[in-house]
Amino acid sequence: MSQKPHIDRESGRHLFKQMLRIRRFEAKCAELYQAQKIRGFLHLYDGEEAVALGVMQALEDRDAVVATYRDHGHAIARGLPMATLMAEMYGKMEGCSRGRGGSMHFFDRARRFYGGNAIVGGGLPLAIGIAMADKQLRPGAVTACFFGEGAAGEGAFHESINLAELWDLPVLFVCENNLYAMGMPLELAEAETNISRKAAAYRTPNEAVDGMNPIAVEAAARRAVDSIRGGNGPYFLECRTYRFRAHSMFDAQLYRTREEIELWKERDPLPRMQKWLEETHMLSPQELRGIEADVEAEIGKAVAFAEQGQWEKIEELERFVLVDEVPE
Amino acid sequence: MPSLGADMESGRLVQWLVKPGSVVKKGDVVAVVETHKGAFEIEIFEEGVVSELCAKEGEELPVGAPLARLTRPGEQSVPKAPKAAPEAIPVSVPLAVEVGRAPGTQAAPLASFVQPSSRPRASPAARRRAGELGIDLNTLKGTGFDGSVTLADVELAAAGGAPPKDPSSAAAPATRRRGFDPNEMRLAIAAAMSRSKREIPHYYLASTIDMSRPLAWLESFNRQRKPEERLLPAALLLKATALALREYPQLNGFWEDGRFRPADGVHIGWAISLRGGGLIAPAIHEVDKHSLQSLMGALRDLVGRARSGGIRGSEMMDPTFTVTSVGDRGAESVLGVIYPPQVAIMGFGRVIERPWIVDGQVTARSLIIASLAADHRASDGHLGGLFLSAVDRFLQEPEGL
Amino acid sequence: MKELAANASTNRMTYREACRQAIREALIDDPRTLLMGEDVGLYGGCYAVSKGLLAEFGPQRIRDTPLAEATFVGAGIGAAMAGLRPIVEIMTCNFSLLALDQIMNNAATIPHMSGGQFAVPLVIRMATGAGRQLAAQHSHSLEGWFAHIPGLKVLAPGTIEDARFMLKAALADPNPVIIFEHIVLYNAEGDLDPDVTSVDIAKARIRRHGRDISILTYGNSLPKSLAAAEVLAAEGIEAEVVDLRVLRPLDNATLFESVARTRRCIVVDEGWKSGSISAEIAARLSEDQFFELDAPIRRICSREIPVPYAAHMEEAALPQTPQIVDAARSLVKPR
Amino acid sequence: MTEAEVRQLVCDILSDIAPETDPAMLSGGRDIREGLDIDSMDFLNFIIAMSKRAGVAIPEEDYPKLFTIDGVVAYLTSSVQPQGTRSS
Repeated sequence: MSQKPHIDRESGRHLFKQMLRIRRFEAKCAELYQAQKIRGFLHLYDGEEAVALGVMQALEDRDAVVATYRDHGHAIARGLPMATLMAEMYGKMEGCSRGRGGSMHFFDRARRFYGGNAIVGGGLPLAIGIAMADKQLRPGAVTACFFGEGAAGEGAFHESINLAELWDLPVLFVCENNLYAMGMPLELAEAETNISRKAAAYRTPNEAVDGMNPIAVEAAARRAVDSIRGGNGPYFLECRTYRFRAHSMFDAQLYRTREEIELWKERDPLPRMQKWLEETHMLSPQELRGIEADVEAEIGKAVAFAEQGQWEKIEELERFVLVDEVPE
Repeated sequence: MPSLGADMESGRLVQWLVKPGSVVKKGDVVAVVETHKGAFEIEIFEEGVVSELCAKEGEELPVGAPLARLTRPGEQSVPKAPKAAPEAIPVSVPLAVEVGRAPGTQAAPLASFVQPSSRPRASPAARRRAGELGIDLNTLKGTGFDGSVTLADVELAAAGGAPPKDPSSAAAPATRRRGFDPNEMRLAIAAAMSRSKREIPHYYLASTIDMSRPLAWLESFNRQRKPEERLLPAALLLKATALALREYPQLNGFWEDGRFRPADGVHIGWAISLRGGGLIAPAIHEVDKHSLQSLMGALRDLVGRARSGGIRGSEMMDPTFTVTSVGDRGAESVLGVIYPPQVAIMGFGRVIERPWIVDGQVTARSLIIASLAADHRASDGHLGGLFLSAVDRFLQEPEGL
Repeated sequence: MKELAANASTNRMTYREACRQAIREALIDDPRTLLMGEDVGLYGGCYAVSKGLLAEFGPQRIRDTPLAEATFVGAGIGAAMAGLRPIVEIMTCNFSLLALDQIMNNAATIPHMSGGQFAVPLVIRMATGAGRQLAAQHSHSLEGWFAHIPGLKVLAPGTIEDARFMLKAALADPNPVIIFEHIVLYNAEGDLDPDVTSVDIAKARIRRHGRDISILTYGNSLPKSLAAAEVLAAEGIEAEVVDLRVLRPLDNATLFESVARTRRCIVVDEGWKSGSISAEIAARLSEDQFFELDAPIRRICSREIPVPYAAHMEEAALPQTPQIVDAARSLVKPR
Repeated sequence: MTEAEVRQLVCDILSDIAPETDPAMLSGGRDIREGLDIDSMDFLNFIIAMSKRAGVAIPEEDYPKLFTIDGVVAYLTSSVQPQGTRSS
């Protein structure tokens, strides 16, 4: 169990840069939301970046991803271009869902990204089906299914883990346990607050991991994926994490204290990673500035791309309600 | 007792079509009143429940005398209302179509949600077809669902074969008369025309209009069409007059209280002479807005109803101008007498064939003499002349009518 | 080895057998197809539609699921998105409510919301309707509810032929298709035209021609309407019976053409009247065909009650032939 | 259509158009427009009804042939015969 991943200069800086991309991208989203460029619900991932990133590190192109409505981090870590994500939030045709989904519904067929799903627990059954298909059509492929701890209250959570285990399906269940289902604290919602134990009840291999540490998450995810690819059926990974920002943009956070947030911020993966890289001389101040400049430039381009994007014609409103063929 | 004309002083209630407890809506026909001009259906302009019938059938009453009392929606019924009223309210039975329906004909049970309606009950298909043909649904007896007029009823009527709504059917007492009493009418015409000649300083103008072009157009128009779609010259004359009136609104209106009041629409009274003597001039509404074909339909309908006595009181009250046309067997010209309080009347003579000079050549042409009699208090001869020219101008472009 | 020869020689079969043959054919034709649902395997299907298929196709193709409608329907959706062509059976449509979230929020939504990147070529079969004394929780007709949802196609086979061939067309369709099989029809028996090997899932069908009134119906109300037409014919009223077949998208053209011709119409629908497919049809007719109508549109629907158990009560709750006859009479020959 | 049927039809239609009159009293050669005081509008209604009920097309130029009942009889018995009645 102690297969500590080897972090070299390159992979360390890669992890840091990816988390920074997510963090800075979302800071921009918050700004653009207040400037009314982005509308609808906007759920930010600040604090949880290590989860998406660590899991995606363990996945391959052939694998599938089912995300939640807090899907910016999943999409960026999965490699969806920032520009198409920003365009999506602008509601532009160049967006990754043609401007039809917005922040909560990023889709990308090419990257097997099966959508941000805005029904809590709604993505788990989909993951079961994708894994069924993969088992027959793409042996070895894994479906990573993200959901929050709030999903544990839904019947679909239990039904899905049971079915995956029952049918030996290649599903990686990733529970992003950030302690609050919107404003509902875990201990007020669940009689058993140890989520991974629920998976154990279905005999599914499971593990709880520090979701504030990308290296730990990646290590756990690799163990999980190896197990799944080894034909051992599903795997349940509980990542204990915390979101620093409110649930969505319009949330007064009455349900938790500032002190609690500050306490968790001490475990913020970004400064910790940066500090560690600097201390181990894997990141010079100049390199840091370079990374930051790269990220800012990428975000700038994404915003410009979104600004220049086209609005879908209203005549297209009914297009794809029914489709003419199954896309290949 | 409503006033149906300036010259009406009293009327005799012939028949009640409602009874205490009847629910009535604006536009419902509630009674038949006989006047010196004949029998008229009396419409109601309020809604509510009839609480008391003040007049008895056969009673003669002065204009203004109450015929019935009405309780408005939400009001308490007056104490005199018969006790049986509540269960007598036939919510599912529209008052307007009760006429002509056999007693005991029951509304089908499915119809229980149908609200009373002032309109004749007719299916949408029938309504559309009747509109196209210019047939008044009031004149038809429905054979369809819940006594409604169906498409087949309309088409049968258009073919001339429909039994019109029969006033002497079992539902209506035999005493009810729908025709015009020639003696009464003579008196009415005498009163109105005397008043006209006494009060109105008429001036008269006449122009001869070359009808060759409009008639040729009419012939080719009619050639491609079935009889029921064909036009008569009257439709052209009427429409041209209406369009000219739009240009000269000073002739379209009323002289009242010492001043001219323009009308708010071009509602032309069309003079219809009745067999056995007499004349009525009920209104065709918004003539300027009709197409020629719908105007033709309206004309046919109006003449048909004038023959059968189905003219509504309001139609007699509405004209804002009158046209009299002698038709194809009349005199060469006619100079009308204005129907007060209107301020003008247009007269068209018979179409005559006469030598006429066109481009310096004498040729045979079809001519019509158009005349205008107008109230000199409201307008002057110059304007009248311009109006006649306008009528001519519109007639020369029949395709634009 | 797996051939349709077993029953191909005889053209007479029950609706149930037709459904089974349709599934067999699909499983033989396409290795991506599987049947999944509660008791479809060992038990042979609640209504015995899939009896014998487990033995023939094995547990990978005939999958018994736990009692977890949300998940096995959702799994069908995911599997369809990822390349399979699943047939999901929901035992009876009342259980479909447990899967409604998946059907509405995922199956019907994702193709459009993903900008056309993903399709959901899934078929969901469910048993529907009343008439077997199954009481209030097993006697629903929820076709109208599903027909409300953009992104779905909703089919209602009312004949042996449609039961036999609609599935093939549904599986060939790239969209999620729901097939409602009426429980009373499963035992209905009829002859298949040997020349017919497929049906469309786009058009309504005129099952009986007539000039006086159009009876628009589907499912188990179809035989009731045809019976009513027989009675009416004896009285000189020629009723046209139109089988809707496809409840979403509705085939306006066929319905409008029929009603514009007969000018009178009755909609017979086993669903409740309020907010039903019959309401939708009546509304469309009055919106678009108002001036063609020669009589008010009538609807014969189930009484607005939870369907009771006792036979006489259940019968009284459902549309029946005499009501259709009476309504037609009142519209065509009012006196 | 027999002559008697045509005469009956003409009388029926005229009775509808001019209810106050008795067309049966009219001699066959009399101009019905004068005899019954029929104006052009009434006459058109007469043509419409005649055309529909006898199922014949009556072009406008034929109107003068229909000014008398005898004329109508001659017109219809000749034109109806080859054309046949229109079934509804």
